[in-house]
Amino acid sequence: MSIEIAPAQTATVQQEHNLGRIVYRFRQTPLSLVGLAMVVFIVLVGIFGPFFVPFPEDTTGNTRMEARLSEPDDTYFWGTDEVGRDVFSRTVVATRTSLLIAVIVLVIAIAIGVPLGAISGFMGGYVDEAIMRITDIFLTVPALVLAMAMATALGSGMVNAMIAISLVWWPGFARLTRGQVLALREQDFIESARAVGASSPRIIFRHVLPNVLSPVLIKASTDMGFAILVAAGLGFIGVGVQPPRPEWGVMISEGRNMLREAWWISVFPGAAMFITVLGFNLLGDGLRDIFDPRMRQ
Amino acid sequence: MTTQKPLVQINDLHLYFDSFDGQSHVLDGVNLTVNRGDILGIVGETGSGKTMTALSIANLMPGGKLTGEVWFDGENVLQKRGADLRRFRASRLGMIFQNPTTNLNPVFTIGELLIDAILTQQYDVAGWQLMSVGKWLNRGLRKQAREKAIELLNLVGIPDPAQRLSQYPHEFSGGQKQRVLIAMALAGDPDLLIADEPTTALDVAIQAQILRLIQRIVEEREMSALLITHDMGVVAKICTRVAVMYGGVVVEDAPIEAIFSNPQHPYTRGLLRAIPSDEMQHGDLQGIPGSPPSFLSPPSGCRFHPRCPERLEHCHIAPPAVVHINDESHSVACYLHTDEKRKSFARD
Amino acid sequence: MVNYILRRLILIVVVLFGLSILTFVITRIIPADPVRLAAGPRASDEQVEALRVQYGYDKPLIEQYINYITDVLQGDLGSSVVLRREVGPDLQRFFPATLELVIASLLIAVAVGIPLGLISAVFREQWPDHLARLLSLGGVSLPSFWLAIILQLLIAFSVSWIPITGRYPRIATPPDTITGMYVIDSIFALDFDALRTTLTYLLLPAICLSFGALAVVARTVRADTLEVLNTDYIRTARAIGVPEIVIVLKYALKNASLNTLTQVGLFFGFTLTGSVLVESVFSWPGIGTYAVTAALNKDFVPLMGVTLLIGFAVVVINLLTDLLYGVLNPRIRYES
Amino acid sequence: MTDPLLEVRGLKKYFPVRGGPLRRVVAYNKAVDGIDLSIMPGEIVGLAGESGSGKTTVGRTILLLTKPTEGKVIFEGRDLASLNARELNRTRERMQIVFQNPFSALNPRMTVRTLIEEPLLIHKMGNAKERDQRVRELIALVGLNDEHLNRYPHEFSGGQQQRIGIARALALNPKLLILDEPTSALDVSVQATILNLLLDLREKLDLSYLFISHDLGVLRYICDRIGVMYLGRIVEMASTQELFEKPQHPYTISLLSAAPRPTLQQNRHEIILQGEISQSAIGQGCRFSPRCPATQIDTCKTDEPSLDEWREGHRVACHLTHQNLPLNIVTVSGEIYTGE
Repeated sequence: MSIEIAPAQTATVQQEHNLGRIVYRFRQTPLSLVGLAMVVFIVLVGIFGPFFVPFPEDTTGNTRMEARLSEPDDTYFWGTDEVGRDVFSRTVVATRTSLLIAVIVLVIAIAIGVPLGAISGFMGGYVDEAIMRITDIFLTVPALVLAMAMATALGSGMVNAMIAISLVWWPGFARLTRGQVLALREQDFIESARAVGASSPRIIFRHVLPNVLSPVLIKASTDMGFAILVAAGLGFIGVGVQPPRPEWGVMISEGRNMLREAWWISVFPGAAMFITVLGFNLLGDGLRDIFDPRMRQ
Repeated sequence: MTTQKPLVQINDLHLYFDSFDGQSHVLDGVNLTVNRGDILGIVGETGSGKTMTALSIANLMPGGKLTGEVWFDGENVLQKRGADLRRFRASRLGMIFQNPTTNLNPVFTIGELLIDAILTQQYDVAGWQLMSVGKWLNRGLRKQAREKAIELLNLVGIPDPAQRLSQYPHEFSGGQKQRVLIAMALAGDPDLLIADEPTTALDVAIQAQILRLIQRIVEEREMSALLITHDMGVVAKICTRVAVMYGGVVVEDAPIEAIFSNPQHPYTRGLLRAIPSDEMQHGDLQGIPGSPPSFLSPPSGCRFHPRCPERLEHCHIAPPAVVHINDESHSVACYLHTDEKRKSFARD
Repeated sequence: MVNYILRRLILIVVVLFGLSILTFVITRIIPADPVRLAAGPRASDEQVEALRVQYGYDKPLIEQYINYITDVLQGDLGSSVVLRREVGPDLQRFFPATLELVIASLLIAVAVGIPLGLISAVFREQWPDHLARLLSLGGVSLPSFWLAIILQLLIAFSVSWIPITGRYPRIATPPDTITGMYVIDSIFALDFDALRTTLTYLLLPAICLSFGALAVVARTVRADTLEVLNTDYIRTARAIGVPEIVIVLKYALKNASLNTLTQVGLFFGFTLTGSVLVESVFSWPGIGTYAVTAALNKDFVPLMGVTLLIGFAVVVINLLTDLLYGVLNPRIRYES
Repeated sequence: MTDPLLEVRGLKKYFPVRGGPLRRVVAYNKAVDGIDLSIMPGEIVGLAGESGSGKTTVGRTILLLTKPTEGKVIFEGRDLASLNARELNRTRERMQIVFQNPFSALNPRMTVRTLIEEPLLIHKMGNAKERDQRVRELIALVGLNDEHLNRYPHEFSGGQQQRIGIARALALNPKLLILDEPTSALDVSVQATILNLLLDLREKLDLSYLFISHDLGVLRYICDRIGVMYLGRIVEMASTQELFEKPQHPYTISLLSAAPRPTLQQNRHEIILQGEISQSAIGQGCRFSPRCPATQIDTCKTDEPSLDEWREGHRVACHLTHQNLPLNIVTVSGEIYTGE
C-alpha cells in the first residue's frame, strides 16, 4: 500500500550484546532515564497501589453521597466525584486496569504479528504478498475507529475492548518483523546455517527470531503508551471499560460535565494517564535511539 | 624543492575518543610532512589511524579530542573555526572518499552538486545564495559556474558533460561517480588533494583508470596529493613518497624507491612480505602473527612490539624515537636504528 | 511510472475489497444480533424473523455479501436504524468538517514539527534536543480528549472570543457550500467575516488535534535528519566547504523531507484517530461525532460507513503520497 | 587419471527481473550463463572476476543455496539434482562454504562453541562429549584455543572470526570448501596467515577448494588452476603458471596488466579497459566485445565465442585466439601488445 520502507540495513546484527554497553549508552540519554524512572514508578503503583489506597471500596461500586464533589483535602487527596467516590483511590486502581489492558493487548498483538511477519518475510512470494495485503487492510483504518466498531459489535466491556484493540494492533508488529527478517535474510549467517543443513524452522527460531527481539521490544515500549491512550479513548466514548470499574477514560468522561464545579474529577486521572504515557514514550524513544543503527554516530 | 617550506606539516597529533570501554587513544603522536609536488601515500591496516590523520588536515574529525598542530602553508588548521575553516576547506583542499555511491547526494542532480561546489569554492558566496531561492537570484553567477562545471567534467573524462549535468547520481556508474567527486574536489583549485581509499570500492580496471586520472591531474595542476590506502600495489603505482602507519603512529616515512628496495621498519618489511607477488611459492608468504593493537589498552613502548619478529628486550618500555637514516628523506621509528640505545642495552 | 501507478491502483482495489469484507464480517458474523438490536427490545421472535427476511439477513453469507458490496458500489451505504436516515448523505454532509479539521491540524503539525525535528537533530543530545523531544513526546502523550477538556476549561475562563464548542454560530448561516469546508468556501465567497468566524471556531480543536501528529512528524524528521547528517555525502559537502546552514536546510532537509513524506499517510491516520475523540468533545459536526453517537447507540450501519470512508480516505492519501514521492525522488525504482 | 571431485556442466543461474503492474518477470539477470568447471581431489581451483561477473553466484549455486536455472552439478560422481532431500543433506556434509565477511557469517547471538557445534547437532553427530571433543579439535586446528569457545563473535578480530568461520565449515569433515573471497575483508598481514592456514589444512585434511576472488595476486599464490569470469562466463581457464605467463584472452591480459603490483617494476604493458561491466552487453556476439581493447573482427560482433582448448589444459573463449590472429592492443605507454 504505502511505499515499502527499506528495512534498516543489518538492523539487528550489530546490536550490542553487552548489557553494560546498553546501560552506558542509556545513561548518556537523560530523557530515557527519566522515562525509565517514570515507568518503574507507574508499574509499582499499578502492582502495589491498589493495596494501599485510602478508599478501596470506592472502586467497586461504593458511593458516598454525603461527600460528593468534595474539593481535594487531607481526606480526599484529589477530591471526590459526583457520587462521592475518592478520585485518588480510583485513579490509582485505574492504573492497574490500564497497564493490564495494554500489556495483554501487546502480548496478543506480538503473538499474532511477530510469527506472521516472520513467515511473511522468510517465505516471500505469494505467502508474503497475502499476509502483507491483510496487514494493509487493517492498517488502513485507524486503530481507534476499528476498535470502536469491533467493541460496538462485540459489546462494551474490558475484555471486548482488549480483543478489539489487539485485533487492530498486530499488523504493526507483523510489518516490523517482516522488515527485520528481510534484512536478516540477506545476512550471511542465515546462508551459513542453510549451508550446514539447518532446517527452515531451526533457522527461523534459532537464527532469525532472537535477532528480531530487540526492535519488537522497543516498539512494544512505545506502543504501551499508545495502547493505553486507545483503551482510554474507548472508555471515554463509552464503549470500553464499563463503570463502576475505575478507568481513566471513563473517569475523565464522567467529570467532563462537572468541569466548572469540580475540575479535579477529570484533571487528575488525565494527568496520571499523561504521566504514564509520557514515561513509556520517553523510554521507548530512548531505546529506539540506542538500538537504531541509523542513528549511530 | 628542498628549500621550499612543506605544504603540510603535522606535529605530534594525538586523538582520543571516549567510549563505554574507556578512552581510546587513536592517534599517538603523528608527525608527517607533505611536500609540494608530492603524492604521499599513507599506508596502513584497518585502524592504523590513516583516515583520522587525513581528516585532521581538513579539521573534519567526527568528534573526539584532538591535540597537536596541523600546519598548512603556514596556518594552523586546527585553530580554524567557522567561516575561516570553511573557506580554507573550500579553497585549499579537495577530498575524495572510498565509496563513490554514498558520497553523492542522491536527490540532487550532478549539475546542482557541482555548481554548489563551484560557487562555494570559487566565489565564496553567502549561504542563502546556494539555497533554492538563490537559484533565481544568481542566474549570472550560476551560468558561469555551469560553464566551469562542464569544464571540470571534461577534465575528469566524462563524455557529454553538458547533458549529464541534469542527471542524477544513480544514472552514473561507479567509476563515473568517482570522477564526478574528483571534479567536485577540484572545483576550488585546491593545493592538496586528499584521496581516502579512492579505488577500494572499484574493480581493477576502473581502479587503474581512476589512479591514472589522479596522477595526471596532480601533475597538470601542480598540486600535491595525499593518498590513503591499504594496498601497497596502489602506492607503487602513483606515489612519490610513502608513510607507513601502525597503531596511530607513523613508523616509517620514505621515498617510494626506498620503501620497496630498502624498507627499514619490521612492520614495513612484514607488510611487504605479506603481499603475494609474482615469484612466490606456497609457503613464501608470511603473515604478521597476532592482531592489530587495541586502542583502549595499546601495547606499551613501541605499539608494534607484540607482533614484531625482530623485537628487542626493551621495545616494550618506551616508544622509539624517530631517526633519519641515509639522508633526511628516510625516517623510521624503531629501536633497531637507534644505535646508541642498542649498544647500551647490549652491554647490560 | 505508468506501471508503478497501475500497480498502486491494483493494490488499492485489493485493499478496498478486503476492507469491505472486514466491515461485512464485523456487522454480520459478530455475536451480537444486529437484527434483534434493530428490532428493539420488545419485538417478538416473529417480528425479528420478519425483519431478518426484510433485511436479507436470512440469505447465505455469500449472497449477503454480494448484495452488500453491490449496494456499496452504488453509493448506498444503508440506513441508520436509530436515526432512520440514509448513511451516505450523512457522511457526505459530515466528512468535509472532519477533513477541514484534520487538514488544519496537519498543517499546524508540519509547520511546528519540522523545525522541532530539525532543531533536535542539529543539536543532538544537547539541551535544545532534550527540550524539543520533551515537547513533542509530551504532546503525543497527552490524551487528546483530556487536553480538549482542559483547554475548554481554561479558554472558557480567560479568552472570550474563542468559542469552545461547535463549528459555526448556531444562529448564523455558514458560507455557501461548495466544498463543505468553511475556510475554503468563505474564501471562495470572499466573505472574510465568515472566514474569521470559521477560523476562531477551528482554532481550538485544530491545535488540540495537532499535538499527536506533531510529535510523530518531529520524531520522523529528527531521525531522518540525523541519518542524513551522518551520511558520506554530507561529509563530502562539508569537506568542500559548503556552509553548515546550506547543509542543514538544503542538503539534509531535502533528503529528510522525502523520507518524512512517505509517512504522511501515517500522520493522516493518526490525526483521523484523534479527530474522533476531539470532535466529540468540541461538538464538531464531523464523522467522528457521528461515529461516536452511532457507537453509543449500537448503530452498526453508520459505523461501518465511517470505517469504509476513513479506510478509503487513508488509501487515497497513501496513493497520493506514493505518487508524489515517485515524482520527487529521482532514485525510486518503480520496478523492483 | 582419477575422477574429478566436483564437476559442473553448463551451469546457468538467471535471476528474474520483475516489472509491470503485476510484477511479472520481464527480463533475466544472467548472473551465471553456462559454466563448465571441474575440481580434482586435492586441487585448488580459482575463480577470478570483477564484481558483477557472477563468481559468487557460481559458488552458491554449486552448494544449491540457490537452485540452478540449468546445468548439472556432479559431486563425487553423483548428480545433485537426482538426490532426495536426505541424500542431499548427507552431501552437504561434504561440501561447505566460507564467506567473505566473517562477522556477518556468524550469528552474533551465538557463542563460538555453539557456532562450531551447530553443524554437528544438525547432523546428529556423536553425543555431547564427543561433540565437545570435536569442537576443541576444530578450534585448535584453526589456530585458536579452548578459552575462545565461550566468547561471542564480536569479541574477535576479523582474522580470528574468519578462523572461526573455517572451523565451522570444517566441522562436518567436508571434502570440498567453497571459499568466497575469504580474505578480502581482512588486512593483508592477516590475509597472509589465513592463506597459509588454508594451504596447511589442505595438506592435513586432504581438501579441495574452489577459491573465489577478485585479487589475482592471491589467486596466483594459492591456486593450482584459475578460471577468469566475465559476465557469467568463463573466458579463460588454465593452470596458474600458464595463465600468468601466457594469458590469451584480452580481458585476462588487461586485468593482469592493470592489477596493482607491490613492486617498483611496474608493468610496461599496462592496458586500461574503458567502460564498465554491464548486463546489456549480453546478446549478439562476444559479451566482452564492447570493452575489448584488441582489434576486433566481424565475428566478434556476431557470434559468442566458445571456451575451446587453445593448448593442452588452456582454454580460451576468444575468436582471435581461435583463428590465430594477433591481438593488437594499444597499451598506456603507446606500444602495441600482440600477445606474443
